[in-house]
Amino acid sequence: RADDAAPRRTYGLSLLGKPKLPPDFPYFPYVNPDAPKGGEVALSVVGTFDSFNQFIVPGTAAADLGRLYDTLMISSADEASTSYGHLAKTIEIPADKSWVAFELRPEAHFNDGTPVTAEDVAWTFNTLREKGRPFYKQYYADVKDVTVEGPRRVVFHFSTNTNRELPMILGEMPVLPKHWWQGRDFSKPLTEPPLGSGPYRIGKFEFGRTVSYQRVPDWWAAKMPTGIGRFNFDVIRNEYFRDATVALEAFKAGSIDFRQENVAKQWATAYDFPAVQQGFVKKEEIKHHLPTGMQGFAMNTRRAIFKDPRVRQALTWAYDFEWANKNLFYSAYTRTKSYFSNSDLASSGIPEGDELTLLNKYRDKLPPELFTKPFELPVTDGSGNDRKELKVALGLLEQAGWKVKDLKLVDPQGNQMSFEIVLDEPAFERVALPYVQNLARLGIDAHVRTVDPAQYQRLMDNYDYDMTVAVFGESDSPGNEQVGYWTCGSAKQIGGDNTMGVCDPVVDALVNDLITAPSRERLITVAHALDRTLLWGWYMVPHWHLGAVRVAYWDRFARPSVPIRAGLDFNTWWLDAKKAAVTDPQRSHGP
Amino acid sequence: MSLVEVENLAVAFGQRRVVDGVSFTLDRGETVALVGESGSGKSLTALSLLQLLPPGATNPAGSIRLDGQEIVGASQETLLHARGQVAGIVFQEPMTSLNPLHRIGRQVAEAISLHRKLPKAALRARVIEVLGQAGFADAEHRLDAFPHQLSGGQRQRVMIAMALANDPKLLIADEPTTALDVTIQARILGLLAQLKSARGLALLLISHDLQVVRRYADRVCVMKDGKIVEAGTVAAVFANPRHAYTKMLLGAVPKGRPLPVPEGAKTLVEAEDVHVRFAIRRGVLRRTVGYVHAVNGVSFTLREGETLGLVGESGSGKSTLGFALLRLQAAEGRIAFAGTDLATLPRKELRALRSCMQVVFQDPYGSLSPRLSVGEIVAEGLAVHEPGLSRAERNRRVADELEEVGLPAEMMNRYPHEFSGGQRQRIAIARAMVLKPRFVVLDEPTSALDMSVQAQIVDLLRKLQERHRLAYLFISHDLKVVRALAHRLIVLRHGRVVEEGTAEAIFADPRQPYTRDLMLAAFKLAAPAGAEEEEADPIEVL
Amino acid sequence: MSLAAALPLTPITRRRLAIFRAHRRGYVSFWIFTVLFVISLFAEFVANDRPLIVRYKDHFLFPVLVNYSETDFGDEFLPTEADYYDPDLVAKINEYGWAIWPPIPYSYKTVMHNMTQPAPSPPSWKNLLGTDDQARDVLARVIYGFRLSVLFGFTLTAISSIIGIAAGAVQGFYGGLTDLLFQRFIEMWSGMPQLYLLIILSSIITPSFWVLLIFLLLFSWMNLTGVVRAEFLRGRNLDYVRAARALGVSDVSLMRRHILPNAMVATLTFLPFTLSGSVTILASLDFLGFGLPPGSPSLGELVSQGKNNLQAPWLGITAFLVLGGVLTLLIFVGEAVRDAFDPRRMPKSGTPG
Amino acid sequence: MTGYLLRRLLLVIPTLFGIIAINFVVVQFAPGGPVEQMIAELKGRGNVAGRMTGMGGNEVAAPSGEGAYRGARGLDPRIVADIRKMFGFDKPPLTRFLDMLGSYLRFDFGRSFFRDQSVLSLIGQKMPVSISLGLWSTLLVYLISIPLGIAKAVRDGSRFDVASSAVVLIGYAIPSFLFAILLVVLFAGGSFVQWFPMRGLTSMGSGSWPIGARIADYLWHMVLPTIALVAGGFAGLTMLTKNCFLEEIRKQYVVTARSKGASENRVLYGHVFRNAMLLIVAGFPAAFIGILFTSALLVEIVFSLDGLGLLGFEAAIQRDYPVMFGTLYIFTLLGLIMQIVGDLMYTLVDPRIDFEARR
Ligand SMILES: Nc1ncnc2c1ncn2[C@@H]1O[C@H](COP(=O)(O)OP(=O)(O)OP(=O)(O)O)[C@@H](O)[C@H]1O
Ligand SMILES: Nc1ncnc2c1ncn2[C@@H]1O[C@H](COP(=O)(O)OP(=O)(O)OP(=O)(O)O)[C@@H](O)[C@H]1O
Ligand SMILES: [Mg+2]
Ligand SMILES: [Mg+2]
Repeated sequence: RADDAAPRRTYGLSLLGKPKLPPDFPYFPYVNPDAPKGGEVALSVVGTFDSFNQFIVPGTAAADLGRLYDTLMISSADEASTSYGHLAKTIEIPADKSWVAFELRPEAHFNDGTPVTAEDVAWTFNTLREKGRPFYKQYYADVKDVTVEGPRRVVFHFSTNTNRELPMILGEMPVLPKHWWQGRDFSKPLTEPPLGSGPYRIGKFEFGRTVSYQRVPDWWAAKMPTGIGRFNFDVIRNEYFRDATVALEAFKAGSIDFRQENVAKQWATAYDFPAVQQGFVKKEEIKHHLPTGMQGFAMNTRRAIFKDPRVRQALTWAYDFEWANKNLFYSAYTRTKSYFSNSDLASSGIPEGDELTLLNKYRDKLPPELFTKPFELPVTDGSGNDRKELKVALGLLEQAGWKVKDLKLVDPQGNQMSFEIVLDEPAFERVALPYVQNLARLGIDAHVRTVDPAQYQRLMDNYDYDMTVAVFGESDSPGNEQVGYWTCGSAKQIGGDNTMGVCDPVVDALVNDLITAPSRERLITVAHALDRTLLWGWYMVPHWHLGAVRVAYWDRFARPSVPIRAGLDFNTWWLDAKKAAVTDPQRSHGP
Repeated sequence: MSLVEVENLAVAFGQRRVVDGVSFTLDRGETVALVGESGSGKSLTALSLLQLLPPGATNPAGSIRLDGQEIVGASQETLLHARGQVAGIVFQEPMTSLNPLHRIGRQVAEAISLHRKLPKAALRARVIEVLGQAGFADAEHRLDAFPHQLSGGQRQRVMIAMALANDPKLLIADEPTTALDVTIQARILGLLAQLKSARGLALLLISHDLQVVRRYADRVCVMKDGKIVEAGTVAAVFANPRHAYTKMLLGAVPKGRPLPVPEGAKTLVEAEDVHVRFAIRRGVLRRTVGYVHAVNGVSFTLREGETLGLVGESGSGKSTLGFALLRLQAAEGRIAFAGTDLATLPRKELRALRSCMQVVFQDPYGSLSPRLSVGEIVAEGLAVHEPGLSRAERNRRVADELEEVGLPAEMMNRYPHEFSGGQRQRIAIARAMVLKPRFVVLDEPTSALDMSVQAQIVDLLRKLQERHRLAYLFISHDLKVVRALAHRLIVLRHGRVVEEGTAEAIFADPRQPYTRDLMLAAFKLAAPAGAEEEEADPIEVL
Repeated sequence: MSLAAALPLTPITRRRLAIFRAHRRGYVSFWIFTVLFVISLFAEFVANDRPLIVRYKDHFLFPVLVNYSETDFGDEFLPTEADYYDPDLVAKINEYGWAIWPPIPYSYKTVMHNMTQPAPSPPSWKNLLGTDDQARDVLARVIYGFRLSVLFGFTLTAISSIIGIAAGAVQGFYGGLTDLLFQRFIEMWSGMPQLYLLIILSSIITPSFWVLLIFLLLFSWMNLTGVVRAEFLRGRNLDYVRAARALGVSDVSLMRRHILPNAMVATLTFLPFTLSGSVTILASLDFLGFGLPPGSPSLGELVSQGKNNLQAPWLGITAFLVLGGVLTLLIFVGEAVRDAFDPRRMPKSGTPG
Repeated sequence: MTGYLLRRLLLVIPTLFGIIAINFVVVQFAPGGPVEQMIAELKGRGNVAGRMTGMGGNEVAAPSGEGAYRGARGLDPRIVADIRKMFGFDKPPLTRFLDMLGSYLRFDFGRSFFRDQSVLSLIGQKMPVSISLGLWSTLLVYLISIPLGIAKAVRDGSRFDVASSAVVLIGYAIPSFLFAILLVVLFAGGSFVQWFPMRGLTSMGSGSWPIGARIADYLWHMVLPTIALVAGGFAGLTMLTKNCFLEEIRKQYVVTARSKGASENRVLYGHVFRNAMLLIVAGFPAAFIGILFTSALLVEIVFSLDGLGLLGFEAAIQRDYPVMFGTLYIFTLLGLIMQIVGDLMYTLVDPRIDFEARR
């Protein structure tokens, strides 16, 4: 990192240090620069659409409208938290990080030929903030204002200098043509194809049913490093279905080319139709290296019964992941053992080195085992008979003052331990109910309740639940969101993200260290420490994650052979005419 | 070859044969009368001719040849041809036999159009013609009426019109004139006689009115317990009955005169200027376009132990008046029972009072709940008004009452539809009488009864009157029965009282021409020698 | 049913019974249904994960009826309720005695251990109807679900029919202002946002059997009122009603004894449908997440599992067969009942007539 | 009668008001409103149709791509306030209610919270689907069930009766969504034959086809959804028809009709029909409304048809109040009017029926 006072000009940004690619990279290393252009692919979307304006609340926007626009920067599919200038030729950040300036490429033009200007950028930013979804207001909250300093130079001034991601967040912003929107109302759903500068424009469409993205032949960035080898299909057609099962049927029938699957049961059972057996449909699990964060049963520590970490640990012990994985998930998943799973931010073993030094500061406030034992979750034999684990759990509960009386687990006052697991979708019932059975063996009276989204939100906002399934998404560069996730402040804020109500001075301090970490190394160290502290707090009964994307597709495509971090970037695929000639006759056409 | 040849016919319900070994023939232009005891199987024999037996009934034996065709077990086609085309039939209970939801014009028209295609106008003309023949004076205005808007006699005439509409070769008429006043009865029988001679219409006439039989039939078959016990020409049988039952039947006539009303009997029922109007509605919105003034300013009083005979032509408002008296029909005017004004009486008290005033409906079939057994039906009033009775006691009372009207007590467990017309009528009487009321409206209570039973019922009524000082409002076309029971008479026409007085006086010397015609027709059964043209029904158009 | 002959029945009742019996299909259906229902009433003894009787160290234990602690069988076990499904415990029992198990050794909530295949697993000797997607035995769930659903359905149908018929009868019989106002009330009542009420309700209390029953009762009674009202509007004009009125019969028994029996067509027709409908209502509530608490053995849940697991057709087929079977049996029974009360039916006396 | 009708029509107004008011009040108490829904959606949790469409099956959180969680924080109260304002929730409930009533009087039903379309135009858009489904299925159900029911009544207890009972009951017992999906799998999916289209009302681009082809195309699209919708509909009506006929068929007037020489069919259709049909015919308007507006939800989802069923369901779950109340208003109004029509039909079918009070 440059520490000199002069603003740093660069072609790319990385939150992890330096971008891997040199300034003059010819194209992304994970693309095939000679990929043939052409062909049509059909994808399925479950849902509907009635608008082409994805930036506002009203209307249901079509999926993948991002293809219509270019952003100031493009993030690399193979590097974490790294973006390269796309519309922006250079990015400029001063040492005090109080602003960012983008210098636009002169070649960049909208698909009607008008150049992309700084005006457009500023207009887009202001419009999104004023008329866009409330999300943008929040997202761009730390930007004080934007100034246009020339036809191609635009500067965003920040109101804080602790928000490290801000330049990248801004870099992700699509740039809309101000001139086209003049005379159109941005706050209304759009029913005509909008103008963009991106690789695709909207072709044929019918609301609620289908929309085709047509490749722009003279896309300005077609020969740019960020454009070469990508966006190879002439037409990408999104077909809309209301029902997921029917969408799958459409895929089987061959009217859809490609789909991702996210249910293990489906993956294991639904893809053995004749075309798969004959090899016309390929079924692949492509490994990825994206952080998978943490998902699990979150215990609301605002509730008296969950105050004691030993109780929380006992409840963790009562969950039989191995049985569930084997019997419910076709052994598809990996147990999550870190809040930063599937990334180098995940802690392991026992604290050492810098991390130990850091943690030593809080030694008296942390459980002693944290320093001596690696964090482990129970591993059962998957048979479903886990008396061993349950006995451990019972031991912990007894330490915490609970005891078994009349076959029930009671506190000293004689009240049975009893709580509710609130779910917002029935899919988790099959996970929660066997857990409830296990809890019953401990004499605990737990029950499951599934509610609708709005009601769930209400419960979440008011922290009115005992246990629920929570998901904490993580990126490679954790930042301010951590404040919302785990700090005392957020625990009290109505409508916050601190589901478990974590309120621990150590965590608070570590979070603070994390977001102000001066370097990647430091960040990793702090993240390990934070991870460990959270894990040893037993706030959640961790679930599982999947380090791969599951895709199935009709065998008519080719893709670069280099494995990438994201696992899959469909934009780099192309149509393999030879394979298509074999496969296509096997499919039916057009639903 | 005769038109109808019935041989050894049997009708059975399951194993029980109710008609057994009946044989007779009927030639073209001939009238055969079927007479006999109520419940002897006359109706079932008649129904067998067209294979219209109720479900559950079969013809386990015998053969019926109609116009040369075997009917028992015949194909659907043969039957369709036979019904309506070869033979028309008038059912015993016309009030329940019409389709309640079709206008009468349509029902008659259908009888024709099923067998002949006629242009619309011609069809309409023909319908009006047959209805006119059947005694509807203003047939044109009544085409649009629904059955429930007609009086009992009017409905019976619709039935007759329907049966005759298609000029059948054979008419099966099951008590065709029971609800008709004597003048119209005479007219219709005259018409039949005329058709008989003009077209050779054959007539199977079932009737309990021996006078009618004697006058119109050529031959007669006497039935008892499902068998024909005697058959022969009318002259022979009537002159020289051989079977004991026939003798008894011929001898049975409602005899005697009403007992004098005791001195100082209290007034029980008072009616003062009673009016009943029915709205005539038209169109989808059913707007009221006029009124039928069914009862128009009738007043009378009735004392305990007295019988008031109510006579008058069919459709003159008799039944309606009867309903109005019991507050079963909204009416204007004062109606008092034992001094209490019924119109203002609260519902609850009225209900209590009902045990004292009873009614026997003109249409007994329609007035019996189809899903209750006869025992339940008769016991119902007891359950309401004498809740203290034990079940056994109640059963005994019901059984006794049934015996009184001539029905065996074990019939208690049957449903109403399992009876003959006359039996049903007696059930209706039993239902009313079991309550020991003080006032009874009897609307044609003997219309379906054979002479012997009729006499029995008349005796019963008189006995009850004597014993309990009952007051009767007796509605009937059968003036002989009226004479046997009524102390005083009211003659109704178009809803108005045209004559009123003691029965003796009126029978002896009717003053109004209308009454005189009635008497004449009743006691001489003269042919309608140019009987005066009927006036239009009393329709006031708003 | 020779018992019937012994009872002091009126001849009419005896006649009705005879007709009912003569309706072979209905009569057989009636018995099948009754037997199934009675079996399901004793579901705990038919399908359970606890033995009926255990002989252990010279003691008799009755786990179906009594909750024993695992430590009763040895100190190495947990002090909480015994899990007889646990192989160690079973081994221990077998070592020191014996156990008699119900024919289906799983309860509706027993989660299968040691499955050879992930859930939902297809029918096998171990699980005759396979397992559902939560690794529970489908047959056991069907038995319990049948009981729950039938009880729920019967109660709901019975009560809502009574209320609905009464309401429709009053409207149709009295007509006029009564009808006018009552109808408006029904319109408003049925215009209540049921889904929201349910959401509100479920945010206050956890929906349970009784809560849902009462809630559904509040609205389901209206299904019948319309038709009953129509039949009463017609029936009140009939002659025999007038005749009964002339007898001084009270309004209530006029409605009950005279009009109602003749106005029962629609009601009798709809009863089986209402009943099986209430099972599916439970299913759709489950869909929305407002049904019985998750885990309850409702047939409704089986239906939704069938939909969510098309790859496991035994779920959908079982649900369909059970629902269809119940419906068919009830409809046949209904036909026999209708025949029995049809005055025009003759009891077939021995030989055919 | 006219007076009665007038009274009925006038009573529609307070009834409608009552229903709207009750709904408005109840909705105030519902936990979670459009604001929560919006927030849930912002947090990626708002997929309302998920439960119905089988999309709710995500058992593992998707890996976070770049950016999704970057800087995500609990929603700023200011933003929540903005959302409230956007939906008009900054005003007190009474004001909102009065505003709503005011605009309803002007037949202005407002705009959807989430779609920025007027409620009327939304309903208008969904109409073709609902009318299509409702019309065809109602027609089919009535045209098949009634003759079938009559035939069953005539042959009561015969083998035909039992077999046809079994068939309609099977149709009824198959859960409709399962059946719909089965149809797709069998007749439009990848595993068996593909005779029918799997979604939509018409083919893409059929707008430019000749009219004959368009009609054929439309009918071709209607086949599966109609079958799916109709399969369960036969049982009730068939049984009702059968039982109503059985009830009537032994009455005396039937014998009269037979005695005239009317053929069996004529007796059944010309005489018994009208007597037996009181319930069936009179129930028709309500049944049609029912099929139109409620029961098609799952079939709409499976066949990707955008109809009123889906609209209503989504609006309710999404707490899209303007759509909810707008549709409620319109449908209730229609329902109330249909009720009057139904009552009128009673008197048309059976002239003995009136609505006067009985003493
Ligand atoms: N549906 C039925 N079920 C059982 N028995 C019946 C049925 N219909 C009639 N009966 C019996 O059959 C016998 C003959 O009945 P039918 O109607 O022929 O008598 P009827 O001679 O016409 O008498 P009436 O002069 O009273 O009309 C009666 O005893 C009656 O009780
Ligand atoms: N509901 C009604 N609507 C219209 N008109 C009716 C209605 N009921 C009866 N009427 C008419 O009122 C008149 C009187 O009928 P009512 O039944 O009292 O006659 P009746 O004297 O008993 O005749 P019958 O001797 O034929 O039984 C008839 O003209 C009839 O058509
Ligand atoms: Mg007779
Ligand atoms: Mg009369």
